[in-house]
Amino acid sequence: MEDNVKKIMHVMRRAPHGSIYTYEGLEMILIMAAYEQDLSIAFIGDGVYALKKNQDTEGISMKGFAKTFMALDGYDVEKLYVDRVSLEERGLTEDDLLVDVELLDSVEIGRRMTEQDVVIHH
Amino acid sequence: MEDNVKKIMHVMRRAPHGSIYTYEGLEMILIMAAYEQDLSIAFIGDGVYALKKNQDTEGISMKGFAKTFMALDGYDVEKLYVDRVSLEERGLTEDDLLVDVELLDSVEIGRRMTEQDVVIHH
Amino acid sequence: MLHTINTSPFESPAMEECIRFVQQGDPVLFIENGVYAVQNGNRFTDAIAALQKTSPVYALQPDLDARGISIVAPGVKGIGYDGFVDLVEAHQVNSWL
Amino acid sequence: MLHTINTSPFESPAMEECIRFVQQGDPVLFIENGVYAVQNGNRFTDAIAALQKTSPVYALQPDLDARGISIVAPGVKGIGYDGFVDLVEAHQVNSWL
Amino acid sequence: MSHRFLATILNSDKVKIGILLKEGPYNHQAADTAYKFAEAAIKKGHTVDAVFLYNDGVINATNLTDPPQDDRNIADRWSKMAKEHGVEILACIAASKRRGITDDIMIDGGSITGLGTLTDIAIRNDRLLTFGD
Amino acid sequence: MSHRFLATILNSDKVKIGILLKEGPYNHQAADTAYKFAEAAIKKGHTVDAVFLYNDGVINATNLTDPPQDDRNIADRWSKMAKEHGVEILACIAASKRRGITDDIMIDGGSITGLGTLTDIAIRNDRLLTFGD
Repeated sequence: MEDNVKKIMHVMRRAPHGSIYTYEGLEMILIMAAYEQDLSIAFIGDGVYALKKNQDTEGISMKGFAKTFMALDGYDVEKLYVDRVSLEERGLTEDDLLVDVELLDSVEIGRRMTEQDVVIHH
Repeated sequence: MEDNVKKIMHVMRRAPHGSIYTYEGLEMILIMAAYEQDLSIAFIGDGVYALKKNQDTEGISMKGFAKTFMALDGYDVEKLYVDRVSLEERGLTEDDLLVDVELLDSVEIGRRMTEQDVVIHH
Repeated sequence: MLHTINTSPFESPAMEECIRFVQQGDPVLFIENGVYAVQNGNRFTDAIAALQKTSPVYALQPDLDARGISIVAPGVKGIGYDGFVDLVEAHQVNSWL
Repeated sequence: MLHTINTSPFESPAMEECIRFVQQGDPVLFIENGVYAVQNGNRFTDAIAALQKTSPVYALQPDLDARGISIVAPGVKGIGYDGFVDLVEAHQVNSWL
Repeated sequence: MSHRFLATILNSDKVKIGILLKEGPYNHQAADTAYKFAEAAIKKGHTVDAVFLYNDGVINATNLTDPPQDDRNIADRWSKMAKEHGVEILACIAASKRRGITDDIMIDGGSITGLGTLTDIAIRNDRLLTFGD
Repeated sequence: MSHRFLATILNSDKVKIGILLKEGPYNHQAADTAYKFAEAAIKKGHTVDAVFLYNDGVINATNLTDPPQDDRNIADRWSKMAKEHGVEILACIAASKRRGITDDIMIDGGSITGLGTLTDIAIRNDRLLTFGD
């Protein structure tokens, strides 16, 4: 019985750096990862920009955090879903992304959303 | 010489109640009105909703402020411009608005914007 | 799963995105500035009609009242905070901030 | 008059609205998340080209760098904070928040 | 176990709810909607276990706000809800440090804690609702 | 008058700038962009007269923030700019009351004032720039 294992999906919906939501969302995910829940992350809309390669935040004097997404694997957070439409609409492909993700159609992401106990948008 | 009279335009761009920007914008306008500057207010995008008739905020336990727009006249703030496209796109007409406004095309509002010394979006 | 939308469809893509992901039968509740989506006769009226073919659509009545929206798109049901609670009792929640 | 846009065109109508009101010859500067508008090859590339027929278009280079945008739409000029200051020296400012 | 069984009988249709609040008071309606929802849930006999404040939401927890007399007092409302209904009002420590929320200015009934607590809240409740912008 | 004439000769292409900042620190980039802009303007010899904090912008003025060591300290930056370059850092009193910003927790070099001061800033400067979300 996995009584205390909950399915928790984090949904990244905002572009990085313009606001803190993605970064503080990532901080939340890193803590939750220690609790051995069934975590997943979906990147939808401008949320896909969080995974863009070659982000260099030095000029805006902010800490970059794109590389932290690469460390998620080490925390056993391996379910990263990217919404295909959001990516294409932004003129990006999987090659533009820092990490390996599952590129999924909205129907499939929607199906996985419905299975969750908790969904948190950032 | 009107050395110290500046043309200041306030631009209302957000729907009321979901955030405080319109309300605090209005507070700013009321103070500025006392300084005898050349003030105007443009309502663009969701900003036009601020002027909608029959707003009753009792159920959300917030102070309503729609009627304060009706008082602007008494502060000699008489230049209220509403963007025609924004109003029509929202299925509204002048009859839906609390106060008398000038319904203008974007080109004309743009022209008046360009004449300003200061433009503040709320 | 209950989906809530709290931003104006004129100012945010949240409604559009939510509609792409919502599963058949899942209820959708508009709150805060989200209720502008269901004001009858604006350019989202067709989208709301299409959504209702597969999902029941609700709007928070106190938020409608606060914004002076008296006529909602056909089929949309106004509910109070207690109705919101009933939906949450029946469903997990997905808030499209 | 210098117009600045600081929100992503995918998430906000600010750019679309600004373009409707901007007067011929007035410069437009994209900053913060606004710079996503000028990433080459996305669905706003045509709109940026059309805008440039009447207005010079700039993007804040540090914001482009921060977001990993290396190729901007043709004709868009990347500038630093000092270039931003120069534009402000030359123009009144209209920030489309 | 028997307590749980009893609770099941008496509250068969009741749920335990956690709330995640991501925006500060007054600036966005989120704090108002979260409060009105929590109030209605409690009135219907559901349990509101905790309100976890994150992002700018931590600003709900300062006792220094002083809104106009004729306006609602958001901080006081949370404080009262904590005391009268046992709702935990919890501000994330990392988010609080960024916004200048400290123990010294914490509302009665509120406290500062870590994100681990939010995880516990997500695990132990039937629902986790998010309010924000 | 002669002083003004001299200033005109020496700074013929220089402008006096007021800044209106409408969002809090860290949560939105506005506070960063405003700062970087002000820094660049000062370096070029322009005058940054004042930064007026409005809406959630007033949260820039609390001295209680404690960001991570490896991150920028937004409150300190404003404080230093006030002291080193005479930039007035002003928080609107009505907006401050709603967010719990008081004289007791005000950063060095910052102060609380009314919207009339913003009007003065708009009148006495060549430019008023707004940063927000």
